[in-house]
Amino acid sequence: MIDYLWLLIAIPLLGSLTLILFGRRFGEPAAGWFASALVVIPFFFALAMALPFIGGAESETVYVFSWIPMVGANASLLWDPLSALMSLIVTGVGALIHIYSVGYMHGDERYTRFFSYMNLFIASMMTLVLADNFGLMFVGWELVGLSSYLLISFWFSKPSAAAAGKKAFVVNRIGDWGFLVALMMIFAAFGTLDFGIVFSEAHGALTVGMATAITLLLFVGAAGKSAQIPLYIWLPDAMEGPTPVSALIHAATMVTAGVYMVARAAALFEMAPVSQGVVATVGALTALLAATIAIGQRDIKRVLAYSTVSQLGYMVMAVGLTAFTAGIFHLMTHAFFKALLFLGAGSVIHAMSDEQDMWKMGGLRKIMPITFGTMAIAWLAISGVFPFAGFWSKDEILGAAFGRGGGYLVLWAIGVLTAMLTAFYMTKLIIITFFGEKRWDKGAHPHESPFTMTIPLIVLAVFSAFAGLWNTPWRLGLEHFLEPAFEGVHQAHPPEGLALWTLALISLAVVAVGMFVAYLRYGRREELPVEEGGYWNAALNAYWVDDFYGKVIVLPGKAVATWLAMFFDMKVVDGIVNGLAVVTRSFGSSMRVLQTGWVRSYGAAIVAGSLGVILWLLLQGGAF
Amino acid sequence: MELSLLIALPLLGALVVGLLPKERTELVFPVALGVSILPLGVSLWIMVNFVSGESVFQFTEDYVLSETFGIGWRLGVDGISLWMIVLTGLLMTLSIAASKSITDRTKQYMVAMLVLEAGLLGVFLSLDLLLFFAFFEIVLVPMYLLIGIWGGENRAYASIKFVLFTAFGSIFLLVGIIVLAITAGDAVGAPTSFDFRTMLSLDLSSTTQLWLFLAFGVAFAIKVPIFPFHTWLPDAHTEAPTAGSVILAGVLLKMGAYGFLRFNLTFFPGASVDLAEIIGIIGVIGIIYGAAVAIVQPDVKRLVAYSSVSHMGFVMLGIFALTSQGLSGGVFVMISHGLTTGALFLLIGMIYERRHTRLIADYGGLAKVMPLYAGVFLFMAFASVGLPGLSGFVGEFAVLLGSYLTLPVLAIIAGSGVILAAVYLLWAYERMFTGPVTNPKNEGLSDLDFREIAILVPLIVIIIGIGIYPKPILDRIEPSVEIILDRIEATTDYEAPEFGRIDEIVDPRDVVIESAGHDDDTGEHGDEEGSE
Amino acid sequence: MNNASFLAVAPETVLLLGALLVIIAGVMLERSRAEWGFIAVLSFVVAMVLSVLQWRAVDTLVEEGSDLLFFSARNVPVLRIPMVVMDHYSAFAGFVIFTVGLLGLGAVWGLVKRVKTRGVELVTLILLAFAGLHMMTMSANIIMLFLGLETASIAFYVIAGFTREREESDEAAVKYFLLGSLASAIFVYGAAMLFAATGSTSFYGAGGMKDFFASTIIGEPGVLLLGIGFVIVGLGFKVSAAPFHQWAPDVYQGAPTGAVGFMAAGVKVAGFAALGRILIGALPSQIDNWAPILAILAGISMIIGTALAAVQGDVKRILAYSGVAHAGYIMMAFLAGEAGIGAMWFYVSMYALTLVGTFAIASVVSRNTPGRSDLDGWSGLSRRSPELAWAMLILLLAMGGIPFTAGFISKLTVFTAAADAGYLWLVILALLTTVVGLYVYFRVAAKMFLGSAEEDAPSLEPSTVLRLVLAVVVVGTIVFGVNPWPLLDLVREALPL
Amino acid sequence: MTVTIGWYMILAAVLFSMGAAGVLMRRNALVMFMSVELMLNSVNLTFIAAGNELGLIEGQVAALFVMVVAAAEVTIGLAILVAVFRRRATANVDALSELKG
Amino acid sequence: MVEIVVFGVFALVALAGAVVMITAKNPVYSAMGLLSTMFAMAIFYVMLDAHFVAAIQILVYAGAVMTLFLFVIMMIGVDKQEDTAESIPFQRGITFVVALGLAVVIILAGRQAWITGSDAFGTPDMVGTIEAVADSLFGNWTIAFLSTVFLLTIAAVGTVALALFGPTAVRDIDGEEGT
Repeated sequence: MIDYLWLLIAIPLLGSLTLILFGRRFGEPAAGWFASALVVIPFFFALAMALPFIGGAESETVYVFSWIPMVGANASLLWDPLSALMSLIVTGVGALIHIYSVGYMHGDERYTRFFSYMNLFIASMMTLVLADNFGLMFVGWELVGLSSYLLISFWFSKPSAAAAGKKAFVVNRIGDWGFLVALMMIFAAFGTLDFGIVFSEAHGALTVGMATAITLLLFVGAAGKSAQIPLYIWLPDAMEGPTPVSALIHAATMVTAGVYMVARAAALFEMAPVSQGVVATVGALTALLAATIAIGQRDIKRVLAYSTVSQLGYMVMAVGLTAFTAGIFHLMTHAFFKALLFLGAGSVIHAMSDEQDMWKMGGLRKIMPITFGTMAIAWLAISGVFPFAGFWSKDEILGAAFGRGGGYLVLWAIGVLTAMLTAFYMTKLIIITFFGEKRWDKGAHPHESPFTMTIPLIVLAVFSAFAGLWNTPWRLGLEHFLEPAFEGVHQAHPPEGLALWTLALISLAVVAVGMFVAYLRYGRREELPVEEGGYWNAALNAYWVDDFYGKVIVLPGKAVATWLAMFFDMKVVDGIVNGLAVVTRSFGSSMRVLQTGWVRSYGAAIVAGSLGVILWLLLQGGAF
Repeated sequence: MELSLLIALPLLGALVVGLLPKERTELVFPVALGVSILPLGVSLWIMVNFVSGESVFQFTEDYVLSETFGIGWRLGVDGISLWMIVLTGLLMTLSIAASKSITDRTKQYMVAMLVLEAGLLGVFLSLDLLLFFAFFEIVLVPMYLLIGIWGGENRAYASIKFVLFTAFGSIFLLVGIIVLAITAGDAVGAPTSFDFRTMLSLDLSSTTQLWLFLAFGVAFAIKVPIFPFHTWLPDAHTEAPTAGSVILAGVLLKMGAYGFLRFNLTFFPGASVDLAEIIGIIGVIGIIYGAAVAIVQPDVKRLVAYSSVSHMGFVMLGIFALTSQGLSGGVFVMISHGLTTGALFLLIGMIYERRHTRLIADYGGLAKVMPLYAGVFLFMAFASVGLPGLSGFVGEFAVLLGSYLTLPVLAIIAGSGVILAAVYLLWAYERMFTGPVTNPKNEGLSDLDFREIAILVPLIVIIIGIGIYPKPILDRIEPSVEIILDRIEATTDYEAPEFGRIDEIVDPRDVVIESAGHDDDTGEHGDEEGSE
Repeated sequence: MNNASFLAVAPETVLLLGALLVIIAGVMLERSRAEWGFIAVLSFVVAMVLSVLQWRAVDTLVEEGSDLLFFSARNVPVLRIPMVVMDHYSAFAGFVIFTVGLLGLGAVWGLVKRVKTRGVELVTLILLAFAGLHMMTMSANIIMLFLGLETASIAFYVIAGFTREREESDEAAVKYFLLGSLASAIFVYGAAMLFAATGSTSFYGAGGMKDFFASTIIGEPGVLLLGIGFVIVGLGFKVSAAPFHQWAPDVYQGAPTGAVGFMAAGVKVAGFAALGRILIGALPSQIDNWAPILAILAGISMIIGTALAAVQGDVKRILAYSGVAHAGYIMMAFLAGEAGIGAMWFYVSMYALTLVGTFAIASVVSRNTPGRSDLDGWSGLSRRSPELAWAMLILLLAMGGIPFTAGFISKLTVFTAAADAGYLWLVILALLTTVVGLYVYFRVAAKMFLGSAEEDAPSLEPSTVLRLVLAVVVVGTIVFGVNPWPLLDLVREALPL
Repeated sequence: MTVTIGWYMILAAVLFSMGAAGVLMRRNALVMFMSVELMLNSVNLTFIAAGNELGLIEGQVAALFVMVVAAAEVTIGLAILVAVFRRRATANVDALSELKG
Repeated sequence: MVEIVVFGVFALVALAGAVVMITAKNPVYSAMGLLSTMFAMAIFYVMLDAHFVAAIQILVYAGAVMTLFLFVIMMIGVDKQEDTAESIPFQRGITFVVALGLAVVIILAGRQAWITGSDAFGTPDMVGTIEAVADSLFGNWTIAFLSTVFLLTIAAVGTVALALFGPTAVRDIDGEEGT
């Protein structure tokens, strides 16, 4: 069975190709169901293969075919608990979102194309997850970027969508460059990119300095994909894509690839304390920064986007702390509740005829009970309310930070602060969207979404509620499950005993504070507060970071390119070339003057020439 | 005989096309297309029958033309040239198929194309320096005509610039060849010898190597083209007719890189090692510069042309990394660049036939009007950007990993080329294909027709195919590359990194055609072994 | 005198007889062109055959170890001065020259028809001129060589001014004549100096120049050097090497187009053959003296020739200036001494072919507007007459030295010879000018293929004779470009004694 | 002091140079041509003087041939000049400068 | 001594004739100058034992050639007074420098030895006799002598060809190459 592991990739890929080539014949909604089926099947397949791990089965490598053998990059797959878990998340959440999309994308003229891209994404993500070497991982890494590009700019007629897609790809490429350089270093050090060799020989083959360099560069890649400072700017723009895309790619799965990669390379990160510090710090700062921005957003999807960035910050912080299990744990829970949030938001947007401004919603609670109910669960989960999933995973991260002690205590503090902010803005979102007055535009007729959309919401809500119970301090199910993947890696853990309880209480306390403040500010009044100027303006514009990049990098870059192209290349480099031609021609023209047409001057040339010839001969021949 | 046949077929084809009756113009296109399939078939036949890992040059032919001057009809194909001829055959057929819109002097056009094909094939198959140079030069003529007669507005300037620029390089090549031939002649007691084999056995001093390397290098550098010898390229590419651009980018540029591989590295290993870093730097400048300049080009053909400069920079970097991966990767980039850039030019040609403009600004929102076209274009753009799973990635990846081993800083800088590549192609795509249809002239454009699809599908299939499973190609490239490396290691102090290299070391003298004269070098053989 | 010795002058005799027969048939018997034209053709053909026979006779003679190579040295011991030499050199030169003559006759046939009654004189002059050209190459005596030179030159002066209805033709004739006489005087002064320096006018034989230098080293080389210098100048003028080239463009432009081809080609072949005869046949020992100045003249010729050709607006002038450059390239062959003779032969014979061909085409193109040879008249030739355009293209490529034309092999062999002789700087210079030369030729090609024809330009139909000439020239250019090896091996044997 | 070969040679050299100067200075085609004849005469003098010094008859014979050539050249040359300049009613060669560049 | 005087006198005559030839404004005077130079030459030939050549010099050159020249001068009948002012830039200067340079260089080159050849095969007895010339001309030089037939034929044919082209012929040729 394990020999057919490649089917996990092949099946959705087949679906994608089929839909691209023959999509029109499928029509709507057959294409959607077909695509969904091709994700559901791998899910159950993966599930069947993952179950033995619970019984402590061995990790396995499946060689499929040789790809670029000379750099040690082959199409061979790794099936260990980590990749199994990721596979399940990807196919599981993916399947739900596919099903959701069947309804959500109803009526779109490129319906089948959407599903073919979605299937392509699943295949790419599975490649990333299942790769057993950095080369193949990079393939998946880039292909998810492609899918992301295609899906963000799915509605390409909107210039903003097209631009957002390009931006996502280009910013990701900046990260990829780091990844690529890391791969060069790994290859130079090990002569192969194979995980098995690299991780097992890392201690012998790498110095700490090299390990630090490699891991930092890997993290540059991760920062691109997982939207960390300073490369997070693409993610909010990526919301231009259809909402299921945001849910699947830009919340649940793709953006967590960076976290997964760092976790995968745990053996390397473990060797490089400096890198750990950097990663954790960047994660923490990203979490805080994104949370502060999320507070000021009015667009429901952008709130969720910044929230995603923020949550990714947690995960990155976790893996930076070497609390890899905690990172993956949060990755998993986040996949559930954030997908749920997005799908819920999608449901709302769908209902509001594509209105995304929360300020124009309100009072939807009664009209959309299922959406509201499920989203509320997600709200509690993300805020970290006991016993929802987010509580367990987030607390484990904070605990780990606290457990590392020293400078990491600052990170813990930031994490706690972020938790409070998270509770605040999520509460704000829920209140503004679902409670209070109806602030709809004319012509809006909100309604509950069809069952294809609500069923996935319900399923996700269940997971959002209970997934955290898999890895509680009493029963470290996930940690145990993942043990083979992190074999030999020393992980950071939360403190035990009283400290753990104290920390949990602190967390719960700040969450409560956050929620309460939000309630005070938004829930109690008839009129929503005016949020303009000062901080609100800055937050709404995401602190003008985009503008800053535009002015500092993009504009000068373009100016340099223009100068190179229009002046340097055309006038200098080519100018020299054309100049040579001009010189030659003008030499010819000036020589032309000598050809006077007068026979006597020709004669003079002949006689003078002979004088020259004999002079030369005599001088050279020594006759003088 | 196969190789002679391969060169002869297009020429015979040209004759057939040329002799078609004047009034039967409608026959020209189908006949030319049919004729162009033959060399493709032969090259595929050779590909299939090429035995990977056996003696390096296969299908060799060796007929002495002039005993006195040491000139021979010496042909052979190795793992590098194999792919070049297949590429040539393929792109030729496709670009002839894409030339349906040529209505002016069609016959002369097709003759020029077929002669061009013969010349290109000759370049890659020659194992005699004179023969090589002859083919190398003759290519200029049909290309000149293609650009000059059937080109765009500024064709006269572009075509003559192309000819003069490349001919300027060739003169140094000729000087180098003459000097080498005289030296080789001394070795065998004839006035000259142009035999690859004889030249290989020369023991040149390091100064001689340096000068000859430069002489050969300038010619190839211009052909590649390496910054700052690239300015002929955008002009020629832009003004050339579609097929011309395709062949120019797809095959012609490869002649330069091929020359570096086949001659510079082999004949002048010492100088190659000494100059590797400098050429690597120039290659990296080319990568970044080409990409940066491409970003702001208003003309989409110029944009792709500059992207060629960038891609060929990867090839140069890979070659002069002097590692197994770098060299193999470089060759692979050559193949892939031929396919993807060729395809991009084909695509641009298709839209040009509809709209008669190459300015990006004249388009916008095409994806709405021509979804299929847009899809293929995007596919090719990503292939060109180096998306994994497509052909472009394999080569660039190998080049980068390989060159990091010896030229780490350069490899890191070169890596940033992948960012710029994404910028220029995706931005161009964004401006041309996305957003609303702004220009009313674009509204009524028809999507790809059957012929156009038929041209593009093989390319798409191959690009995906060799991107996912490049092994058959790499397997054939690698032994040939190993020979080059082994020779460099045998004659200089340089030692290539061992990662991923083939174990069995082929005797460097097996590089040459298997024929008499083998015993002469026995003495040298001993020396080489001693130094190993 | 036995047969072999008479064979040496047989081609001249045949041509003289042919000329006289043409006059008799044409003027006295008032026969039609078809008849005396046939005689002229036959004369050239027989002369060509005789050249082949000469070659074979030399083979036999060399095998027998005979010294019967001198026409007049055998049985009369008291006569010590050989006048004529029959060797591979002269035999090959003869074949090339007579081929050029035959092709030239074909190319000029249109003109012959046009000038009506004067056609007889024209053909007679051509026959005699080519006899003179061959005399230059077979001379064993510098006075004999001078006679041949003047024979050809005087005939060409007349031919240059033959189409007198055009004022340029007048000018061409006067310029050619005045400057030609000046150069002849300089040449013969050089001959006198050589006589004074060596005590002989002959190259070979006992006491001849070669023999003299074999036994003597001249302590005071002043007069000898003067002789060498003036001889080089005189012949340099004939082959239009810079700075003695200025007549060439004006004369080429003014002279009747159809005739320029064989005039230029014939003089180049014979001029270089004569130069080789003197420098390498008679004065090989002085190579250290004459080679450097030849290299300098070669360099100047290339630079001036190409630079000026690049800025011309008239095809005939372009070809003239490119001829200057080619003279420079051919001179490079001499730098290698005897080893370069083969290269010289190959180059000069192939160049002669292309010259005849290009001017033949030019004569057709300028037909409708007499004397018109400016580039614009060539615009769009590929539409007016694709055959002519492609033929011209191939010839231009040959001149540019593009592979698979004879021109490439020519350049290659010449450059190799020069490089072998150590003149690498000259080779590089030559190659640089070759590139500019490509610009020159491609410029013409661009006019033909890229330019658009004038509205009323009629399509061109070359005559059958001309087609034949062009076919021979083009096929020759390509055949010797693709498979030059037999010829190369042959010319390596065509050495002066 | 006797008249040595050198005297003749120097005289010939001077005459040759004067002939050359004549060609370059005069614009009358006939006088130019006369100057060429002067040059040929000086060549003859050189030949004969050298032949005399060497004791060789060849010098004289060579001079004779030069004369023959000169005669033929004169015939054709004058024919050309007559033909050309009769039409123009001038013998000024400077007028013939249409072809240039 | 007599020899020197004769040489000196006729050298002066020759030079004076040459000077007159290249400076006279009237071409007739130029012809006269050349004529006197030729006469002086003949005298030198006699002094150098080349009696036959001297005779030919008088007969052919002074007699026939110069007559022809004068005839042509009369026939063209114009430019009696040539404007000797130079119209071509630098021409005078170049002429002066070049001609002077030529003379100086030639003389300098020969100052050591004008004759470096050997007369090992010479026939001194026969020098100066017409028999010797004849012997040579019809012996060794037969071929050369015969070769002059080409020159003479060309001279004849060429003159005819040029002369045949009358004013009527101007019109009948409108182009060069016909089909």
